[in-house]
Amino acid sequence: MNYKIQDIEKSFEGRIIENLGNNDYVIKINDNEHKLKIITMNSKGIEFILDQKYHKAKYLEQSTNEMNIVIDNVPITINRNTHFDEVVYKITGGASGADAQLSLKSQIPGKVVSISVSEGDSVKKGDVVCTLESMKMQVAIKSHKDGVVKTIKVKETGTVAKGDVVAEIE
Amino acid sequence: MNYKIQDIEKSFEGRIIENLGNNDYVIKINDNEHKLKIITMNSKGIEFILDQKYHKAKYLEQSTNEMNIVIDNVPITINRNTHFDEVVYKITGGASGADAQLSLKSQIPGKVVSISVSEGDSVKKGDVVCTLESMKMQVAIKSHKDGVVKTIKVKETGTVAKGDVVAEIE
Amino acid sequence: MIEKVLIANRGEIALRVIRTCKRLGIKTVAVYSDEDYNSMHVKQATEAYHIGEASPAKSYLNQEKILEVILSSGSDAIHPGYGFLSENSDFATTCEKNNINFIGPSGKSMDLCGDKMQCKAAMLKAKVPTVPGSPGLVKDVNDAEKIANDIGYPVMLKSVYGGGGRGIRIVTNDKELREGFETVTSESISAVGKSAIIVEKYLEKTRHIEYQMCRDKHGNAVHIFERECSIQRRNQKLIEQTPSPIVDQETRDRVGELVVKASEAVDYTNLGTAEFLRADNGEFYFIEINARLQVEHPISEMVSGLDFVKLQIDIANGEPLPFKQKDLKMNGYAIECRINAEDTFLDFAPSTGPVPDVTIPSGPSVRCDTYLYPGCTVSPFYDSLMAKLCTWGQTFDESRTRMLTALNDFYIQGVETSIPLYKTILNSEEYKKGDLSTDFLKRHGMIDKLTEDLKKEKIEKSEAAIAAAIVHSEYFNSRIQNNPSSSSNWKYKLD
Amino acid sequence: MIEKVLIANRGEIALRVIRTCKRLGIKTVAVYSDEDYNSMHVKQATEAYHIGEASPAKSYLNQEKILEVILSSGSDAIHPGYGFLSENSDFATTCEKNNINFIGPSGKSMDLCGDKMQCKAAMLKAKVPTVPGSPGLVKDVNDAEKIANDIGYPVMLKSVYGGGGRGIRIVTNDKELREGFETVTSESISAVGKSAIIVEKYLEKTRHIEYQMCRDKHGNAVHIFERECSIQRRNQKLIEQTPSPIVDQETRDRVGELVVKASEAVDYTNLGTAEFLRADNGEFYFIEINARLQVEHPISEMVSGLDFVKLQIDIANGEPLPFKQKDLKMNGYAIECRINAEDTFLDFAPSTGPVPDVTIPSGPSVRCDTYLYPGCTVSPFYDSLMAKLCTWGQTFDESRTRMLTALNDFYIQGVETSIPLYKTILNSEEYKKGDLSTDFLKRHGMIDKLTEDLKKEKIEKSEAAIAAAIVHSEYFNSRIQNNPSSSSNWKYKLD
Repeated sequence: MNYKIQDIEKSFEGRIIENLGNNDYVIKINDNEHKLKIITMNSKGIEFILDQKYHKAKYLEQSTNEMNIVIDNVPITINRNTHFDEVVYKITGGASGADAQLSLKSQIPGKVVSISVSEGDSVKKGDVVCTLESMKMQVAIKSHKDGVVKTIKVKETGTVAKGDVVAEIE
Repeated sequence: MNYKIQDIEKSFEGRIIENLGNNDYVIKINDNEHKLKIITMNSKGIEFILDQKYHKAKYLEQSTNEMNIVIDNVPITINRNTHFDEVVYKITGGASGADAQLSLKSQIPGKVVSISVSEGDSVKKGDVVCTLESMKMQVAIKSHKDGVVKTIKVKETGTVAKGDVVAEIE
Repeated sequence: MIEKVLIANRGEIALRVIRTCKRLGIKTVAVYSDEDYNSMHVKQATEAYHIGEASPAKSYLNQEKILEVILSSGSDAIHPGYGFLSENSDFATTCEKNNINFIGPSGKSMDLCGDKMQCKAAMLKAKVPTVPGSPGLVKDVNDAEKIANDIGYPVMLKSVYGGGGRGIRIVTNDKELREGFETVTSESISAVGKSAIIVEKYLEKTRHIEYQMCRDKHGNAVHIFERECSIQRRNQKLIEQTPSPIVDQETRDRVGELVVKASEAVDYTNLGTAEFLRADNGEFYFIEINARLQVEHPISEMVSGLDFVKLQIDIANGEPLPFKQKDLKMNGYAIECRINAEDTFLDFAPSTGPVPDVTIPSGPSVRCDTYLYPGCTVSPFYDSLMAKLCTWGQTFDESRTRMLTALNDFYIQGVETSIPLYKTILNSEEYKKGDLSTDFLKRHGMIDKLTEDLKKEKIEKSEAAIAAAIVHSEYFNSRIQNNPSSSSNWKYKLD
Repeated sequence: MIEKVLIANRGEIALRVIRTCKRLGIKTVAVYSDEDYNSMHVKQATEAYHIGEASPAKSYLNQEKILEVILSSGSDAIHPGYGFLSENSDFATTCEKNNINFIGPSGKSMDLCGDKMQCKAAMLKAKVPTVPGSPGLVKDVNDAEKIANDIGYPVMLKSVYGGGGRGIRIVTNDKELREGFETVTSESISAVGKSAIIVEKYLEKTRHIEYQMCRDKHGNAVHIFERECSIQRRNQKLIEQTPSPIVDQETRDRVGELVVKASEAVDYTNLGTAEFLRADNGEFYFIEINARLQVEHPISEMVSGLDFVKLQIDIANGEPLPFKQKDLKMNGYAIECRINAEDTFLDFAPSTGPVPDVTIPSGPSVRCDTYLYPGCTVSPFYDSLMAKLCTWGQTFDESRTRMLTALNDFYIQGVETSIPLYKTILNSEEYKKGDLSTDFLKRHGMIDKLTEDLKKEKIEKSEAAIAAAIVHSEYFNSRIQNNPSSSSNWKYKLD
């Protein structure tokens, strides 16, 4: 299997090459073999010793191609596939690929305080589409690209959850 | 239902008398009514507010008549029955009823270092029957009553778990 | 003598007050909104009363309801914490009238502290330096221009009805001043229907340094040293420390004497904070008094050895201070990091939701005041402060390295936090050197440094992450797809 | 300079050493037995190596294996913790020969400290008072009788090959002495094939007071104050505190000077402890030196502000002490409770097994050194100390009440603990007054008091317990019995 870590250039080819019994395995990552001892494991996480070093990982959400894990308190997004060319992956800050998207999503939950655009308006990347209030703060949701506002999906005084679509911009 | 707390003389008659909805209940213990709000509950424990006071209980082992709970970090054994006369309950320190028992049980786990009696020996209450080692300490297991050693259930260098029968004394 | 205290607050500060009361054998009464029935302060108090809906206006700011609970629960005192009703002089006065011991200054003194203009006037009278500027509201644009020329440009035009950066202009000459005056006036009128402008010297590269005030009901007053709180975002403090790296003993004593004067000038009783701006030339200017226990009080507790909540209760009980200024000695160095639920990369936008798992750091000279526990929720209704992580050391570097270790141990699942930013800051040369100012983050490019650090951390953990992914792929994926892994003889049993 | 330390220990002390190393940027190497692969010290160290079976002889005492790991891991130093190999002078010498920095005294000094007879002789030479008695082994019963009459009855006859209460007789006159001499001789011969008897003054109502010794490789020596450890069971310490309630500054200085002499007398380097018996008449008698970091070191850290593990490493690196005696000032009061896995009512018998749930107390001036975590196991192979709970206060009572609050918060599911006993002790008037002695528990009937306290606690919690039982009975029982509860319209949903 091939793996890629978000924000890191290098890609990794990795697999288990031997089961030594007693929860000890040999794994190969790129050209190097490592000793892996599993301490505990279930579908939510794993504790293991890699070579001589203890690690603890939590498995968060995952799809076929992408998995979010927290390793030793560090959150990491891993993309996996048998052939990497097929996968389009995100960069933190969300520039690449975002332009192609129709939906403007809110990255925070909150109450809609005001809406700054109307359907049919032209907007530029970075223009304020609406303002949310959360934890006594006002936060502006800004357009992710240049375009025309196709639909607005929220109402004033309504509430928005994290990841909800605020507007569609063509 | 009738309840009795180990080591306390008083017995309690208690039941739920009203469900107010929204996880609020009215319960009656002896002659007094109390407001009970359940915060969370499952088979392992409960968090609730009784009148105006928060409590957290864990349900440990239980049989039909006896339940062990830990309430606000205090371990308590409760006996329950519809009619209390039927229940024989233990006192901490284990005096009452213990004389009638055949089995001498170990209250600690450990390795058998030495056995001080043979089958057929007469023993008095408090005589050392065998010695266990645990956590670098030697602990004597003493006879719980006067009697004759019927059988010895352990061997030197063998291990004993908590609650294991060490010997039977008639 | 106070025997039962209602705590009109929530979160970590409610827990802080409960902790000391418990130790002193004082009963505590918690209040809670719909959002908080499962919160720690409800669980730890002697009694807990529900007071209303999630929105602060309908619960923690509901004076009538809180007063009702004080009376029905038989509480003889109230501790307001910080925020909510803590600096509401009407509420303090109501408590006084109802014979309830309000643990804080009198309503009258609070009133004076809350009115920035009156307070500034009182300080000028007491010879406590304030930021140079108009003694009060300016009459018109000509008056403003005259003052600006007296104190020298750049100056700040500020509408007293503004706040949070609105209704403020920085101007550097007469022309800009005349234009700015127009703008600020019209902004203020359009926002609140009236305008009232003051002029103040604009200071660059300032440090925020504050002093712990302490005065009993008999007029005995001391200061309990300074705290430097220069590292901020949007005028909100992120990291505080004591002592300040630029305050020597001579300065500490000299400004400390001003602080005592300030507390006398407003007849302040109980604990409070006198905030100063320290200009780059070394001058200290009084800004305002925070008439309550401060968020960052633990670091002052650490270097003074005092329990401030006990001190507050003792003062409220009318006891005289058990020490004089000369008895107070600063011991060691302390740092506080405010662990906020916010996304540094989204311009510090709030991050809320369930926290399924949390690991609270601990250890020698580590203190973490927090309401977090595994399974709790960070609510969008209240502020973003989840925890205050404080460390002490005999040297600054001991305190700093203890903080770094503690930050590394701190894990909060489910929300974004300011922890990674603090690791970057505490590791930076600029922080180590004490090169602080209120624009620290921007001036030293901390967000860019953070981005780099996060990438480095990912590279460091990449092999372990891939190992965890391999196990997951080979075992769980094969299971999900009902297609046994081909590349390995995988036999680990699920638990 | 030490860059990588192997920690030849487990449990809380291994974690303690790792914590300081982490902060200082020193790499750590953990070792673990079969029993410990899931232990905290394995998880926290930079690297971890398996060294053998659960039994200490086959792992933590296996000198060859540990030496092998030191070399293969590239460690340049070893920290022995306490127990296991910490006072094994052969091992210390082996490390020296292999150019491995043993963090502790030299093998030679350790050897001298370990030989009680030689150590006592060295102390007499240095004019450090020891318990009156024979200067060495007594020649015969007549010699013993002569000495007993010189020092006055009661005296103790002690076989140097005994230990743990065996081979000891207390005698009050010549007749008892002659009988006792026979018995001790024959006991010793039957046990170890030889006999060697010493005579010592028997002291009643003694206090155990010890001093923290500290001496660098350049001969600079200080003491870091005393600790009183009188509350014991079976000669093992349960609760320690500093300062001792009966040590005033004059006494502290006077005995402290003896401690410095003692460390010089045995050419001690690094941190160690000089133990004294304090007789009821106020005399201090040296007993022995513990040539290692002590279990109860955290309370001395709290009142001195020092990090003892850092100090140990600095001394091992050959650095001179960064302070002189006059620089060290005692600040406040600290108490330690040793949280043991034991059943007070079964004569402190060990209690072992899985710990499914645990709540570690925290808060201002609370420190808990522990290897516990939810889901861990208390192993029967190692000692019963699960946690060291320490609190600091500006006054003794502040420290004591903080400890009580912390003990109340401490919950360990699955094993019996000494926590309830400590709550009884800390609440007792005898403890508050400082009326301490090594027979404290017996003299003040603490176990009976504990029984009463537990009963009171149960009565206090009875209504809440019944409420929890009612819910359980009405919901879960009905479910188990497939017989819906009749007395209530129960609708709570299981989660």
